[in-house]
Amino acid sequence: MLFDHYDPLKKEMFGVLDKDGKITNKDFEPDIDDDTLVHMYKTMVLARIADVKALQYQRQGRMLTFAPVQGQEACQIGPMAASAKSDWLVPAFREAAAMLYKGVSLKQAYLYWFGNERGSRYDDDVNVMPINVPIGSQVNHAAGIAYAAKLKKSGEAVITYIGDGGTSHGEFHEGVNFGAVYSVPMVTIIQNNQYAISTPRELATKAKTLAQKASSYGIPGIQVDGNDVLAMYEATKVALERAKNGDGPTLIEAVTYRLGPHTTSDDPSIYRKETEVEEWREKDPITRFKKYLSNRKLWNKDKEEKLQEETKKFVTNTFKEVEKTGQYGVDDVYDYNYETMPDDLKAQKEAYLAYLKESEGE
Amino acid sequence: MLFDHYDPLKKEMFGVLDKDGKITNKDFEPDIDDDTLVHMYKTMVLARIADVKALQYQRQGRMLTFAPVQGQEACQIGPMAASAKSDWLVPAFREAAAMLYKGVSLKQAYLYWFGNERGSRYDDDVNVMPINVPIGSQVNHAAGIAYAAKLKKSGEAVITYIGDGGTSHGEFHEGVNFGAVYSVPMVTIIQNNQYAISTPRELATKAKTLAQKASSYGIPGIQVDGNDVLAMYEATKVALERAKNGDGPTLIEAVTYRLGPHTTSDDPSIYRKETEVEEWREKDPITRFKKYLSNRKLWNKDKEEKLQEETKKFVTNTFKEVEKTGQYGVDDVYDYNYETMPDDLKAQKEAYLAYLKESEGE
Amino acid sequence: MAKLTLLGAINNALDQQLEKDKNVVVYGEDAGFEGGVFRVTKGLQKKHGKDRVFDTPISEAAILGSAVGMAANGLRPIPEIQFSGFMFPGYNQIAVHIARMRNRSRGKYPMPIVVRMPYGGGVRALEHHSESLETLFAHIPGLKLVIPATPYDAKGLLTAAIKDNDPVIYFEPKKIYRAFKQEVPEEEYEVPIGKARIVKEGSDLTVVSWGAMLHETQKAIKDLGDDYSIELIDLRTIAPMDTKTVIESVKKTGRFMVVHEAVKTLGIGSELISRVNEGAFFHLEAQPTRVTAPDITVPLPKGEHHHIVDAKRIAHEIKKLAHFE
Amino acid sequence: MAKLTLLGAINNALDQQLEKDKNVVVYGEDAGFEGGVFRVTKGLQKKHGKDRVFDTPISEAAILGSAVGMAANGLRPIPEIQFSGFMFPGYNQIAVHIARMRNRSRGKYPMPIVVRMPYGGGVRALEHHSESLETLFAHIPGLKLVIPATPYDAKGLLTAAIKDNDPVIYFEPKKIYRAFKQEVPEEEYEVPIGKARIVKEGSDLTVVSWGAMLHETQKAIKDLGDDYSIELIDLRTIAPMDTKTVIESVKKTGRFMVVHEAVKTLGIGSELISRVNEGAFFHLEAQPTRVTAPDITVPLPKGEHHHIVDAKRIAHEIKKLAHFE
Ligand SMILES: Cc1ncc(C[n+]2csc(CCOP(=O)(O)OP(=O)(O)O)c2C)c(N)n1
Ligand SMILES: Cc1ncc(C[n+]2csc(CCOP(=O)(O)OP(=O)(O)O)c2C)c(N)n1
Ligand SMILES: [Mg+2]
Ligand SMILES: [Mg+2]
Repeated sequence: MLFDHYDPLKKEMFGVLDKDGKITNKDFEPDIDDDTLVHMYKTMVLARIADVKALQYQRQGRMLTFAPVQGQEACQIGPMAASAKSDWLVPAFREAAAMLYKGVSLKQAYLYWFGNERGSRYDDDVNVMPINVPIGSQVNHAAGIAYAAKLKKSGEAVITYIGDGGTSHGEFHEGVNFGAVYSVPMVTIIQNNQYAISTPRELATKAKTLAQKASSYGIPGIQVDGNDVLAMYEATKVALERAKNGDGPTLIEAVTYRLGPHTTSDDPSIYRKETEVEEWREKDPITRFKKYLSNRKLWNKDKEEKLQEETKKFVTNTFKEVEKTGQYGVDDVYDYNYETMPDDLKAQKEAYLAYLKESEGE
Repeated sequence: MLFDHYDPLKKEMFGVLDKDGKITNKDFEPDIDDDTLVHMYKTMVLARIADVKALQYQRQGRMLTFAPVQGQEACQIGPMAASAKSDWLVPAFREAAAMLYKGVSLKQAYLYWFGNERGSRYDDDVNVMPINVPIGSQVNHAAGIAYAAKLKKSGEAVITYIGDGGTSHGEFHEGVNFGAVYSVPMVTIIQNNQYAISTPRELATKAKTLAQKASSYGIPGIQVDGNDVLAMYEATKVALERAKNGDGPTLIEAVTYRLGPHTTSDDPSIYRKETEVEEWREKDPITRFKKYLSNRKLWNKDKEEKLQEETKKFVTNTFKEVEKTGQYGVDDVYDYNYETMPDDLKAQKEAYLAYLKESEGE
Repeated sequence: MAKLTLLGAINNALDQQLEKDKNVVVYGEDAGFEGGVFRVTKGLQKKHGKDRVFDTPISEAAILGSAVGMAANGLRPIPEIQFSGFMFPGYNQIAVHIARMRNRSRGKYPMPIVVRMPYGGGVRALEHHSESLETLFAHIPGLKLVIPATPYDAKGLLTAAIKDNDPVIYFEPKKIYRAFKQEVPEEEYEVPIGKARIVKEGSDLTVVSWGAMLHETQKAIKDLGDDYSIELIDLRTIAPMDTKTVIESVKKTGRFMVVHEAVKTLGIGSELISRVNEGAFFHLEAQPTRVTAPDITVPLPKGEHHHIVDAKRIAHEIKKLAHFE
Repeated sequence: MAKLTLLGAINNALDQQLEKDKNVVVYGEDAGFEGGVFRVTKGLQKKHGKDRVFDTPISEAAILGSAVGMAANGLRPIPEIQFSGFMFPGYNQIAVHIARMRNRSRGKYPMPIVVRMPYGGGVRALEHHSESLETLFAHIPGLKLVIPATPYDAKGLLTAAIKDNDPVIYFEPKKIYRAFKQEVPEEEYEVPIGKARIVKEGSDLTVVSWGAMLHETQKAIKDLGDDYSIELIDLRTIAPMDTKTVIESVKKTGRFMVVHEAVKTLGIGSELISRVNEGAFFHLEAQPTRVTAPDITVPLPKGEHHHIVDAKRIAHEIKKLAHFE
C-alpha cells in the first residue's frame, strides 16, 4: 500500500512528477482519463486567474481582504479530482481552487469575498461547507459529517483542509482523533505552505514533518509533494478508498508554498526573502502540470492562449456581476438567524425599518 | 540514552522491577539512597491509608466526592522523588500521593476534599499548583511555568500529570506542543490507568500507545511500567536532566490501573470486571516496592506494623482537625476574588452581612 | 401516564425521539455504555445501538464540532456536556458555528442540535460542577436556551427542542433531577419553546425564576402565606425570552423581582429588568429587585451557602419589595 | 510629550513596561517578529529580545493557559489574541483559571495578566473580525475589563492594567487604532481602572458609551448642537463598573441612554440599566434607552451598516429620549 512506502518519520516524501513534468515514479502514477486531466488543468488556471484578478480588485478597494491561493492549486485540485461528486469538501479559508472544482461557482466565491453571505449558499447538490475562518474548527465538522455518512451508509467520504499553522490548534487534535476513534471516512489534508501569516513552519511545531502527527491518532500519515497534482491525486485516492472501506481516516501533509501574501492586508516582505519566493516559483504547480500535459500531447500553446483569454473574460464579467449586487437589504441581515424569527427580534427589525423610514429626510 | 532503548511505536515498555521486587533491568536501576527509598515507601503508604480512610469518611457523608489514588502511587512517588524541591508539580486531580511527597500537608489535602479552598493554599515554598479539575488545561499551565523558569534561568523544571482520557483533549495537544516549541524544562506524565470514568482507554484514541504521541511534538516519548516506582523514578530523572539541559520536554506514559472507583460517585462494577481488578491488584505498586526494600534489608514486618499504626493514627487525627473547621465565613467567600475588592462587590458583601443580621431572628 | 422524575422524563423523551427519528443520535463523555454520570441516558445504548448512542473521547470541541457536521449531513445530534462548567473548551463551536451556520450559509445548513448539560449548584460538588451560565448562551444570537423546572416540562421542552430546526441549549437543573415525581404522558407532546408559564397568579408583585431556583421561590411564597398576592412566573425559555408574559404581569402588579442562581452582573436578571423598563416603565411602583448570587466565583461546598440564595432570603426580599412605598 | 495614535500609545506603554519590569513578557500569534497583524507590537522584539517578545503557535488555549503558569511563576504576561473573535478557543483558560486562580489558591497565586485583543466592527472585515464581546468577560467574577477611547487613556489604562495584580482584559477599538493623534506623556502614568470619565457635562440626559462608539456618540451630540444639554460619559472600565459616576449623572439629568456595538440582549446596556434602576429609580423621568446592535450575528461588510449604530441613529434616539414626556 502506498502509505507503507513513505515513512514520514524518515522524511520520505511522495511524488510522481518532476519539475519538467516527467514521471519519476511510474509505480504510483495515477490512472486519470484525458478529459479529467484537462479539466483539472483548466480549473487550476481558473483559480489562478481569479486569484490574480481578485488581488487587483482588492487593491482598488472593490473587494474585501481575502486569502490568495496562488501556488497551492495542485494540493487542492488533485484531491478534488480524486473525489466523487458526493464526497464532501470541508475547507478552511484558502481553498478557492478546491471549491471551484467541487462546484462552487466563481460568482459565489467572489460574492463571499465581496462581503455577502449569499456567497456561502452553494447549490443544493454541492457538498461543500462554507469558508471556515476559526482555525482548526472545521476538522471537527469534517469528523461529524463523516460520522453521519458512516451511520447512514451513504458511501460519502469527507476531505478537510488545514494549514501548517493550524496543526498546533487543539481543534485539529480533537477532530482528527475523534474521526480516528470511530473509523469514519475522512481525509485530512494539511497544506504546509511554510507559513502561518508571518510565523514560519518551524514555530508551529518541533515535529520534523506534519505527517508524522498521524501516529498520534493511530492512522496512516504521508508527506506528499504538494505542488505535484498527480501525487496529490494518487495519495487522496488511496486515502478515500481506505475511508470508504471502513479503514478510517488518513492524514496527508502537502508540502507547498504560498506564493502571494497571507491576505491582502499582509506584507510578506517583512518576514521572507524574495529569493525564497523565487525558488518556489520555479516549482509552480501549474507550470509543471502543463508540461506534463504537453508531454502527453493533451495541451499546446494555442489551447493555452485561448484558455487564458476566455478565462480572463469570464472572471472579469463575473466580478462585474458581483459588483452590481452592492450592499444588501435588511431582510438578508435579519431573516436567517432563526428558522422562525422570535417575537422580540421581529420587534427589533420593525423598529429598525421604522427608523429607516423616519430618518430618510434627516 | 534511556529513551532510545524503548520505542513506543514498537510497544516497548520500560521497567526495572518485577512483581517480586527483583531487579530485572540492572542497566537502568536508579541509584537512590536508603533514606530516600524508605521515605518514598512511607509516603506511598500514607497516600494509600489517607485514601482508604477518605473513602470511608465520604461514604459517611463527612467528605465530598473525591478522586481516589489507589493503585497509582508508584507513578506519582517515583517522579516526585526524582525531582528537586524547587521543581514544580502541576497536578490534575488524582495526584494526592505526588502532592503529599512534594510538601502539601495531609491537612491541606483533606481540607480541599472537605470543600474548603484553604486546602489549596499550600505553604509558600511548596511549588505545587492547586488541584485542576478541567481536563487538560493544567498542561498549558505547566508550559507557562516552565517558560518562566527558562526565562529567569531559575533551574526549575516542571512535572505535570494528565490521564489517559485527557490526552484526547485539545488543551493537552496545545500545551505539550507549546512547551516543545520553546524547549522549556517540562515533563508530562500520562497516567494511563485504563479508564476515563467508564470509558476504556481504547476509546480515547486509536494510537497503540499514548507515549507515541510524543512524535507529534518532536520530543521523546517512553512507555513505562507505572506500577514500578523505580522505573518511574529513573525515567523522570533522565527527563528532568534533559529538561534542565535545555533539551526540552519529554512525554512519559505510565501504564497503571485505578484500583478504586473514578470518584466516590462512581460505580465501576458497571463497566469493568472484578477479575480485571484482581489481576491488577496482584501488581500493586506498594507491595512490589515493599518486597524490593525487604530484599535490600531496608524494611521488615516490625517496621511495617509500626508504620501502619502510626499512619492510621495520624490520618484519623488529621481528619478530626479538618472536620472541626466546618463551614467557613463570609470573608473567605468574598475576599479573595480580587486583590482590592471593587466598590460594588463591597456593597454586595455589606448588603449580605446586613441581611444575615436582620434575618437572624426570622 | 407514568410518574417520573425530571431525570426520568428526560430519559423518556430521548428514548422516544431515538425511536421515532432514526436521525437522532445521543452522545457524550460516558453517555453511552454506562448511561452518563447521572444515568440520564441509561439503557439507551442497549436499546438503540452503539452507533446512535455512544461514548466519546474527552474533547468538548469535538463533541460539539462534530454535531455541526452531523447536522450538516442530515442528523439531529443531541450531544451531552458532562457538566455545564466543562462547556468552555467547546464554547468556540457553540458561539462561532452552531449559532451561526444557518445564517452563514443563508439557510443551506440549519443546525437542529440540542446540547444537553446539567447545571446549577446546591449539590455539594467540586469546583466547576455548580455553575449557572445562562448568560453565555442567551447573549449569543442564533441560539435558544431552555430550562425545565418540572418533569412534565422536561419532556415537553426536550421534545420541542429536538424537533426544532434551530440549535437549542438544554440546561438540566441537576439539583432536582430526582427531587420529586410528576405524571408525565407516555405519548409524545411538546411544551412550546419561548413561552413562560404562570405558576401562580397574583396581584401585588411579579417574581420570575426558573430551574431549581423556582422551587426555592415557591417555598418562599408558601412560607410567606396569604399576606402577599404574588404572581410567580417560570420563565422556562431563557432565549428567546417570553417578554410579553413578563410585561403583562408587571403591568398588573407594578412590582418586579427576578430570582436566579447566576451571579448578579449581567445575569439574566439584568436583561429582564431592562425589558421591564422598556415595556412597563410607567407601571413600576418600586425599583425592580434582583435576588441572585453575588459577583464572586462559586465557592466550594463549605462556603456555597453564602453564594446561592435560598427560600429564606427570597422571602426576605419579597417582603422588602412588597412593602416598599 | 509626543503626538501618538491610540495604537502608538499602546506600543509606547508596552515598550515602557518591558523596559522597566524584566518580568513583563509580550506574545501572541505573529506578535513577535513582525509586530502583530496590526503592528501594535512593532519593534518590541528587536528591542527587548525574542525571549520576552515572541511569536506563538496558533493555539489560544496555550497562549492564555501558559499565561496562568507564567504568572504563577513570577512573570507579568501580556498575551495578545489576534482578534477578539478568536478568543473562544482560549476562553476556557480565561473563565476557569485566569479569573479564578487567586481565589482558588486563597491568594497564593495572583494572576497579574493583561490579555490584549482588538475588538469591534466597522472595518469591512471578514467573519469573526468584528465582534464586541464585553459581556463574556464582564459577567465572569475575578476579571477586569477596560476599553480606551483615546490615546491618552490607552497608555494610562494599559500601564495601570500591567501594574494591577489582577487579570485585566484590555480591548483595543481597532477602528480607531490610527484614527487620530493626541498628546501622550512620555513618562509613565496610570489612568485608574474602575473610573469613568465625564467627557462633557450636561443636565438633560446622560449618555454612556466607550471605545470607538464613543466617537460616534460625540459626533451625534455635536450634530445635535446646543439644543440639548447632554452629559456624555466614557465608561472606560466595563468591569468593575463605575456605577457611582453613572448614578450621580442620572440623578442630575433624569434620563439615561447607553450606546454600544454589542448586541442588545445581555449587552452591557442591560447591566447599566439595572444599576440605574437600583441606584436612581425615582429620578428617572423616562424609560432608559439602549442604542445597540440588534440580536443577530454580525453581518459581512455588505450588510454591516444594518448592524452597527452610527451618529445619525444615535442623534435620532437622543432626540426621542430628550423629548419624551
Ligand atoms: C482560532 C483562530 N485564531 C487565529 C486566527 C487568525 N489567523 C487567520 S489565518 C492565520 C494563520 C493560518 O496559518 P496556516 O494554518 O498555516 O494556514 P495558511 O494561512 O498558511 O493557509 C491566523 C493565525 C484564526 N483565523 N482563527
Ligand atoms: C474539560 C473537562 N471535561 C470533562 C470533565 C469531567 N471528567 C472528570 S474526570 C474525567 C475522566 C478523566 O479521565 P482520565 O483523563 O483518564 O483521568 P483519570 O480520571 O483516569 O485519572 C472526566 C470526563 C472534566 N473534569 N473536564
Ligand atoms: Mg500555512
Ligand atoms: Mg484514566
